[in-house]
Amino acid sequence: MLEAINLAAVRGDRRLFAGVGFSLQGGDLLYVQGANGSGKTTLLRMLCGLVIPEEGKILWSQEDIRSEREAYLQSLVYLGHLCALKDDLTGLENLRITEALAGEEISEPRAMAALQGVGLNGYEDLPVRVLSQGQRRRVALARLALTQAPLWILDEPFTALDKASVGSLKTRLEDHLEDGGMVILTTHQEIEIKAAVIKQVALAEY
Amino acid sequence: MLEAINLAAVRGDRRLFAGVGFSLQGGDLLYVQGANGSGKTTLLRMLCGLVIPEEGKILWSQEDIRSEREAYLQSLVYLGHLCALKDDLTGLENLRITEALAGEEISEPRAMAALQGVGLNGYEDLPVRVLSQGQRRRVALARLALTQAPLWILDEPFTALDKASVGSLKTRLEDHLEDGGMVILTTHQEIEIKAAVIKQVALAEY
Amino acid sequence: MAFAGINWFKYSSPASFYPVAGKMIPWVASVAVILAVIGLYFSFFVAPTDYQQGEAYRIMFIHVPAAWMSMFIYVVMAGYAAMGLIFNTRLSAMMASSLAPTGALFTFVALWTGALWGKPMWGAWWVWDARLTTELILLFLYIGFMSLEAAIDDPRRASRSSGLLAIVGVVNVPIIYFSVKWWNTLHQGASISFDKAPSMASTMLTAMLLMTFAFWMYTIAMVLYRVRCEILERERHSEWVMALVEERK
Amino acid sequence: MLAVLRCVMMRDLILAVRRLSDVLTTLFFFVIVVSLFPLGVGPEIEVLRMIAPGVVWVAAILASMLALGRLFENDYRDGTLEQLLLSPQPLSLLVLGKVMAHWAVTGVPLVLVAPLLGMQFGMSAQGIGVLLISLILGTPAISLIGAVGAALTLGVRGGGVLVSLLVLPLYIPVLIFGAGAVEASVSGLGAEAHLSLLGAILVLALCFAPWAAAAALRISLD
Amino acid sequence: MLAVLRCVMMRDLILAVRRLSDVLTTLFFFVIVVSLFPLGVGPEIEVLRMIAPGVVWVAAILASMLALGRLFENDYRDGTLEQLLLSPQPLSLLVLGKVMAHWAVTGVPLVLVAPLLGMQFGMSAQGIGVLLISLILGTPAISLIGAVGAALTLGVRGGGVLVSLLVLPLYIPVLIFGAGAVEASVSGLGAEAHLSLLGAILVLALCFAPWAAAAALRISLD
Ligand code: HEM
Ligand SMILES: Nc1ncnc2c1ncn2[C@@H]1O[C@H](COP(=O)(O)OP(=O)(O)OP(=O)(O)O)[C@@H](O)[C@H]1O
Ligand SMILES: Nc1ncnc2c1ncn2[C@@H]1O[C@H](COP(=O)(O)OP(=O)(O)OP(=O)(O)O)[C@@H](O)[C@H]1O
Ligand SMILES: [Mg+2]
Ligand SMILES: [Mg+2]
Repeated sequence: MLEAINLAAVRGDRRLFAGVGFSLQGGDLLYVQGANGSGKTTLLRMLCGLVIPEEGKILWSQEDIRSEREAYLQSLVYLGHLCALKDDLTGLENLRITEALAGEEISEPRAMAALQGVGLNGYEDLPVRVLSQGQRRRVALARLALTQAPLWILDEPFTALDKASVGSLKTRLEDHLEDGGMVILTTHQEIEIKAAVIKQVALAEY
Repeated sequence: MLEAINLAAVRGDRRLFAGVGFSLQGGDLLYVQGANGSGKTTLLRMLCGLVIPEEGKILWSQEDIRSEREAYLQSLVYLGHLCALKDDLTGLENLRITEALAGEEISEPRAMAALQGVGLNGYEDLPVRVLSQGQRRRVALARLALTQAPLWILDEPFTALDKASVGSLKTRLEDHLEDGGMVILTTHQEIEIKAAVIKQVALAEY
Repeated sequence: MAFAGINWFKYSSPASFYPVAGKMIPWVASVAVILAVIGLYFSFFVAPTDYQQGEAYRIMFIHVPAAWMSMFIYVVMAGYAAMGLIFNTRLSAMMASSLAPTGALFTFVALWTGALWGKPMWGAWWVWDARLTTELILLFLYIGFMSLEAAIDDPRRASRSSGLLAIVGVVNVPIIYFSVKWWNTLHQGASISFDKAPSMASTMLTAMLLMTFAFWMYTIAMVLYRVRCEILERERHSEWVMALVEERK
Repeated sequence: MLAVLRCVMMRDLILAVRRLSDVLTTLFFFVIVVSLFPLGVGPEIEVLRMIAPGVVWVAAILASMLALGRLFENDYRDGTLEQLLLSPQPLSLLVLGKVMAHWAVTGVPLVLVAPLLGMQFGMSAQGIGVLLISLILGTPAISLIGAVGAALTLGVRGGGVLVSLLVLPLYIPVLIFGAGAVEASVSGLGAEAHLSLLGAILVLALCFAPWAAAAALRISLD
Repeated sequence: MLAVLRCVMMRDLILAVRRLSDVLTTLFFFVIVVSLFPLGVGPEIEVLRMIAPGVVWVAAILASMLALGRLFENDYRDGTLEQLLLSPQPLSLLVLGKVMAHWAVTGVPLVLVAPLLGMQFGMSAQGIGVLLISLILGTPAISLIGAVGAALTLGVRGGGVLVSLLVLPLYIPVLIFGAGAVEASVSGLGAEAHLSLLGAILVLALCFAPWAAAAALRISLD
């Protein structure tokens, strides 16, 4: 489904990586590995179409993602280093608005259920500003329970989560993979996720 | 040296914890444990004197930290969830200014060496804005190589670090503990740090 | 609190203050009404007509006590705020925030009656005279205090921040009071002072003092009422409030 | 399609309400800048009437420009802009929604307050009417043009000055036709010509600005 | 002690230079607001001269108020303010350093530009001199008082308007004595009385404002 061919990235004067390629089918898990600053975030943002590759191209069902942008984005969820939450809105509002912008109108009870699914019962109506670091992350992660998109691109999703949440996120990822979804992941923690096919891309210090 | 007696914290309508107490001597490591939102960050900020306890008090060498504020702050380093870096300044400038404000003027070569110590050779003169998440964290952590303070209070210091950096931070903490320093730590990752005395404070869901 | 012996802070605990305040309100309120009735009678029927200003001067019996109260309440409020900041007592902060609306009301009344009075006396509703300006600033300080408190979600931070503002604003009060002395302005100088004999008729003085006491009692009654609401609001999760609610049901 | 436009608008409107300050600051500013003039000029109604259109228009442009910084900046910092770019909807539509919300919270209050200010300057009812129409046509154009500048300079050091430099020249035609329309109507000439030019600018801006701003955002987030 | 003061100032000055835009925006604003008046009023030098002190002073206060939002907000967001609070130096000293830097980048340019604007209004050399002195005494007081308001409203919903609400009343005396001094000198009365009052306000503010702002910061970060 997703195919990356000979990707290269340049930042400032530095060439971060080159010749990166892989292909991903339903049920596949891809680990992007590398030290800090090796370009993992850059690669993931490239796969989302946010960064334009210096070389190479990215195909989704055989089509270049830049020509079939809207269809591609429909099947994609990206969670980056930042939580992408509005401090002044409550968790509930944040979740519903994010989903609406991603093209899915979520009813309030469903959004509530998703927040409770990440263990935020009782915090749904607090402005995100007052939540703890891990709670903020969990609001962002609640999207994963609502989305229909097959391709999840997650940049260090386990950051700031406590053990219970790490466990439940892990299960969610495994369920998604079992259902034929795809996951692209970076993480510096050792967390073992079961999947039919596990692939790796290692970004070396260039 | 550091003694906390019967601390309690209230946020909004919620009582986060109560009756928290411990005492710490040179060489001791204290783990603060608890799920997301259980009040770890609040406790650490309280120990720094940023949050005023609802009940209880905190003593440093038998003196209340609020009456002996300046002496206490002199012997303290706190690193929080935020990196406390100015995006527009370079790593070098950030480090030198932070240290100067903490009361120590650092010469440029020393600061350089500290940055290189956390593996940022070649990135010293880039504005922090363009650094990767882990590199930013490392700029913040470079302080630990420069400070004389015996008490380190670290809120999830391992976040965003790659394995090599986690290892070297771990060694740094162990060295500090061996030299008679104190470390207070929260982390959701399983990282074993050797210390003469390891204490734990567990914050339960109240 | 489980301390043995005398507990000086007993009545600074909201739980014990709440019922005491409840018992006091009707008494204080009745005294306020009685004093106001007598005071108004003195002001409008007993006090002699002024030989310079005619009948218009009678507005003084509202204006001056209101102006006094506006300043006095501010100082008391700042005092409570300071106590709340220093001793971290919950009740002081609640007292400060209950005083603010009444203080603002009296400030407004002083400004309004002053303006009404200014038209016949100076020929203008308003001049940028030192006392008038500083009194206006006082009104803004009250409003700022209330808005700041309302804007902050966390009640602890709300009362601390607004308390600090109240303390900062206290510099304004002596300026209001002494402005007529320091600057040569349109506004009347002090007619009552402690070091020399009152310069006005004793019935006038009686009327003014009666009105002042009436305002005072009104303030106390209002503040007790408001502080009770405040206590319930802020302590709604505490056991004694829950017990109280159960009892009422 | 329209649902997503509504959603972006609602989002930004809710945020504006939560931070009412920003909205009021703009309005406050507009009113103060305009009100300073009668204070300064003194109460000669003839002079006031003469300068009114120019003053109101300049103040309106300044006030909108002040608010421009907030259009994308906050979303950029907290990562929500990135997510907006990943929405499967056309980005220019989303930008349009944001600009419309921005106009609703900065432009509309100006438009609503302008008649009062006009009266303060002794303008005739007709003059006020034309002022209103010119502002209704002109302020959205200002927001649209400003969006392009704001998007271009996102996260660039020294962004603010650059925006002003880029955007101010583009504002000049709006200012000329806007103030011109009112002046023409006050002095008895018809305002139609000016107003239709203003309308043309608005239509042009509506067609191109969201698209250009969207492209600029993509570049800024690369 | 002084080293740390210098350090905070240097830091904020470097940051201001890196984001020159913000500095220029304030100045730009001041100049535009002031310059609008002669355009509006027309070239009658008598009228201009009369309104000049008030106009310049109001514009200066508005411009400084605009810049207040940035005094602590950015440091608050990126966590550096927290670290500042953990410095073993007296916090009021650090606040003073920040305020001085803020004044250097917002107040000083206004002071430098003011004579030019004064000339534009046909003020006499003596009047301009007094204007300059009054601004030199007044603008730091404005920055100091503003710091307290900014610290109190840090991270509060609707912060912007609240700052104006809290701070404007306290600005009134500065405005009255500042504009008063220039007017007195222009009309031949001595400006000394006004200037010394302005000086007194500055001294008061210097003594109390850093301390109050420091206390407010501690509360806001609790
Ligand atoms: C809006 C306009 C006015 C304001 C804001 C105002 C404010 C005040 C204030 C704050 C006080 C109490 C100060 C003190 O205790 O010394 C006061 C007292 C007084 N005011 Fe006014 N005033 C205004 C107008 C007037 C006018 C027009 C008059 C009469 C000509 C007047 C006559 C007095 C008198 C006689 C006192 C009592 C002074 C004393 O006995 O100490 N006021 N006013
Ligand atoms: N203008 C620039 N000049 C030089 N290097 C730059 C510039 N902009 C970005 N970089 C470098 O590009 C890299 C970006 O890395 P990226 O954020 O993708 O890393 P990452 O693998 O996600 O790291 P982390 O594990 O820390 O999140 C960093 O090494 C950064 O220093
Ligand atoms: N105004 C408020 N009303 C209710 N709850 C609040 C309010 N402000 C903060 N809280 C709660 O206080 C807690 C603060 O927790 P804190 O940040 O100390 O957690 P933590 O243990 O550090 O969590 P994490 O592991 O996620 O970093 C959170 O649960 C937050 O939801
Ligand atoms: Mg990364
Ligand atoms: Mg935390």
